[in-house]
Amino acid sequence: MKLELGRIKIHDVQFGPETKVEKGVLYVNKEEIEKLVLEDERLIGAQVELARPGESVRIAPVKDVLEPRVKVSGGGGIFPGMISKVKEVGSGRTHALVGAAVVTCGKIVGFQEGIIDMSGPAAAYTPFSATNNVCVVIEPQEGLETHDYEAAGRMAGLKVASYVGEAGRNVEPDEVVVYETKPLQEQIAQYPDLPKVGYIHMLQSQGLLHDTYYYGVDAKQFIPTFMYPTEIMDGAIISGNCVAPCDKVTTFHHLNNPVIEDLYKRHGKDLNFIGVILTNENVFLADKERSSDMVAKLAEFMGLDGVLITEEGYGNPDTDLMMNCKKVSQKGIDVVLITDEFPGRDGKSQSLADAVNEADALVSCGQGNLIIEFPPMEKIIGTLDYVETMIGGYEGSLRPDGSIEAELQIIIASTIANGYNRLAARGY
Amino acid sequence: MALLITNNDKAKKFCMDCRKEVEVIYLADGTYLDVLLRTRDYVHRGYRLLTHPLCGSVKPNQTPYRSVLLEKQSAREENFRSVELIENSIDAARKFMRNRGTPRWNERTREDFKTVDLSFLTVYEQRNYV
Amino acid sequence: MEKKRIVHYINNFFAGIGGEEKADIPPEVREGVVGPGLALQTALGDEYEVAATVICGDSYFGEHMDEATETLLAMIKEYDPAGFVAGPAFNAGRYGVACGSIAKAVEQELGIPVVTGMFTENPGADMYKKDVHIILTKDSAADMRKSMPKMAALLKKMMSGEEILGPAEEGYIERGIRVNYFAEERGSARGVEMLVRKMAKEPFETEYPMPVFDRVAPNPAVKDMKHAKVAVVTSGGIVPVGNPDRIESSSATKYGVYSIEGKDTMSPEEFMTIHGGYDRAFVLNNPNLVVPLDALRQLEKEGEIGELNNYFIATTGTGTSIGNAKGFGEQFSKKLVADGVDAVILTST
Amino acid sequence: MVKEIERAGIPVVHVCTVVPISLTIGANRIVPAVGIPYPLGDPTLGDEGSYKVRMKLVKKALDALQTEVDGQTVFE
Repeated sequence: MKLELGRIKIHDVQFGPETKVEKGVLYVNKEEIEKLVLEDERLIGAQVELARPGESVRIAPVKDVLEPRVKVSGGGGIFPGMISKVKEVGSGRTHALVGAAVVTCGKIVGFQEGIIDMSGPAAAYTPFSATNNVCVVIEPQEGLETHDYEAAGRMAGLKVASYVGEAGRNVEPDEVVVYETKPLQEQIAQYPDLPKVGYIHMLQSQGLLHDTYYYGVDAKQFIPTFMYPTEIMDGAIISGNCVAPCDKVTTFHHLNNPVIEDLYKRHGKDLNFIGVILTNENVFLADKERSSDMVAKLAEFMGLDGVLITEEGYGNPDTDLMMNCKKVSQKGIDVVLITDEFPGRDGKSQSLADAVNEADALVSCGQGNLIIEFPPMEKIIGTLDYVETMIGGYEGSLRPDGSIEAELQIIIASTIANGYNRLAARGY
Repeated sequence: MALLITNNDKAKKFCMDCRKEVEVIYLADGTYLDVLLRTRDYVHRGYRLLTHPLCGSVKPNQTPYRSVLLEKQSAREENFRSVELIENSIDAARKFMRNRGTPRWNERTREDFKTVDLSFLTVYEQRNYV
Repeated sequence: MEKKRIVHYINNFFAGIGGEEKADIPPEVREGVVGPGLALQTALGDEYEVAATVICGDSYFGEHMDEATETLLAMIKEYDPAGFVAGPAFNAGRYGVACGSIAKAVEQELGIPVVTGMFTENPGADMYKKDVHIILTKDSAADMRKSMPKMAALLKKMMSGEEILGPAEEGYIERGIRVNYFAEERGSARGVEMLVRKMAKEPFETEYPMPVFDRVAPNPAVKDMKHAKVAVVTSGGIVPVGNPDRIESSSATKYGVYSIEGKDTMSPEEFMTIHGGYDRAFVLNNPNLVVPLDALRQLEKEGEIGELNNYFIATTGTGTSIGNAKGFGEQFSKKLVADGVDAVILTST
Repeated sequence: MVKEIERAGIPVVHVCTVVPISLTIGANRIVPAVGIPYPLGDPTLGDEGSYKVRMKLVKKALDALQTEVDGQTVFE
């Protein structure tokens, strides 16, 4: 499977009468976006605002972040099973508006989501302080059931990202990157002397506000499966998870999975990237047992020499992470884990909720319990009403002047556990 | 037979109406930690965990609600893993509580927390757990 | 400019008072430097003054921890110091524990920077590394010349409010505190690099070492049971009727010590169970089911065991945290040792 | 508790109903008890029968204390 990803670099975003890309500037038609969102009768309010890197802007509470992309050729459409019809993606050509993002925000439930600051000390922790953001603030019908509201919010983000992505269809990209993974035997034959490497991608799938979808299927309903790495770049995986801001894998992060990108960078040089094993993070221990058995079986079947494993979340998923690590190691396969840490306020407690001896190679994406302070911002997109009830916030977090003191957890994707950021933790 | 330990009335109702037979211990005034501690009592009595005690990404000092499903087994059967999991979970929960206690939530938010907690259990009806 | 005052803690041995025979001397204070204090003064330089040295015998400190700490704190406070140094203790176990304990107390009570030094295998290192900075030393006093300047340098940095860097840079024993930093490369790139190394059998370093499970090696077997003193400890919640110590039925925060002197059996009129975790009817009827006094007394009479300890120790295991259980164990084990107990039967339900 | 007793230098045998728990908490000499709700004895066998069971377990515990072990050992 071969995908040409055309990267159209965006360095500014502006409102305009027509949604289009011109000389690296993304123009969006505010009214069209708002109309698009309000097609869903579960939502009664939609307001579009823009946020650019360096501005004194705070966005809260954030539900999801997406990169606008469009499928130019090769079959299927972006976000298959959600926006486009279910059809295999990952081949042909896709255009991405790199440097732009769609951010959905507004109240979903009273206790989650997080913050993006476009400037100041907190901006350094989130990748979305560096993107030109089209923010969609949504408002639900009174009394809308929680499941329905989550779904409406999720769909709004996907629709707007697809709509904005269309603007890149006929634009000549600044660069085209080609990614290719062949069917198993051919792929092994291509670099017979290099170690065969796979990526075990654990998807959050515990329940409401903790779900992820693969071609439209709730990840808790599938059993572990094989995926070509390029499928994810066309939106085969989307996020329905909006709890725990710091290590939330947004849809943006699925489209731009850093492990897949970095494995491709060394593909054919010091390793042979065979493909992705998708698995889930379940609540029932028997489901964990079954899924980790199947992960190890697939890894063995694919003849892998080494794997990277990433998780999403803390606590329950740590158990899946450790079970996957143990069982894959027992097949004689080398394992490296990537995760973030929660060692408590003083940094002295155990960082993970589970541990196995086989987990001897672990990359840290930083610890989320660190307290940070962020100054007031001139403009708020969304509302600060929920700061104190977000994960990482607490009573007294929001001060009268609009400044905030909270745990790092409150910032979107600050300790994201797939290695997207440079943040790490070490022992002192 | 499965045993549900919960302080969430929605989870209690789900298990009482469930097609499978579930015994319910409902701690009406219990905290998240109370549910974990009661769970540990039962694990020490030879029960085995069916669900992970820390499920959900809402941290133990955020949500007031917790539900854990267990199953009775003979005392000699291997429940090492359950012992380890519940101990680690209690340690982790206490770590977060030490940071900061659970906020006093309004009614609407408490309802949302209950709905999320319940959503972790609903697959129980659709699958076989042996 | 007035010099910044430092107080230094050393034991009887380093004070030149004497060895093991002087390990029981109570706390005392002397003006200025004593013994290794000279090396400390030299390393600190002219802007600092080792104003006083406090001294205590290692055994005395171990046996009167609270009292000794209080006395020493009062002595130290007199000098209104800007910083405090204990040791270094190298591989001396009791000295290491004393250094860690007093340094922790000084930091907590006086709120001033403290530094101590130890060999990594000193038991004091594990006990106090999370609380205070412990400079890593070699296992003998021959390392004094090298370790004292490191201790002085770290203390000076702390006093001037400079950022304290990692263990490798500063020379202290890793404290197990997780601190954030921005790495050169993103996590996924570091992960791929780590995997490539691991597969090639090249050295790599994990960024988060897994916790080590605490295990204690078994003690040698009892050689002569016929002359051994045997004690019973139980987590089964057996207490005198009425539960005089109010031990909790689960998640216990305390334990009780109860006499069985002159008794041949655990009578249900005298003892009961408060255990929260099991059906109590059988045990309420016959507490010997948890504390097997009747059988042990019989074996004592037959001479199978030398002596049955005249009390048993009880708490409830159900829901009791590992931390609490560890705390109890440490306390009552001291008592058991002091009372000459040779072997313990621990019963749990 | 068992580790702290051992650490204090006193050999200790853990008579317990749930062996995995004993293994988890780090006991070195482990004797499985009869079971919850009656660890040492079996009241269903009457007073005398129960006492015999208890005596047997206590003797097994004493034997365990007199046996050298080099790691966690369950005396079945």
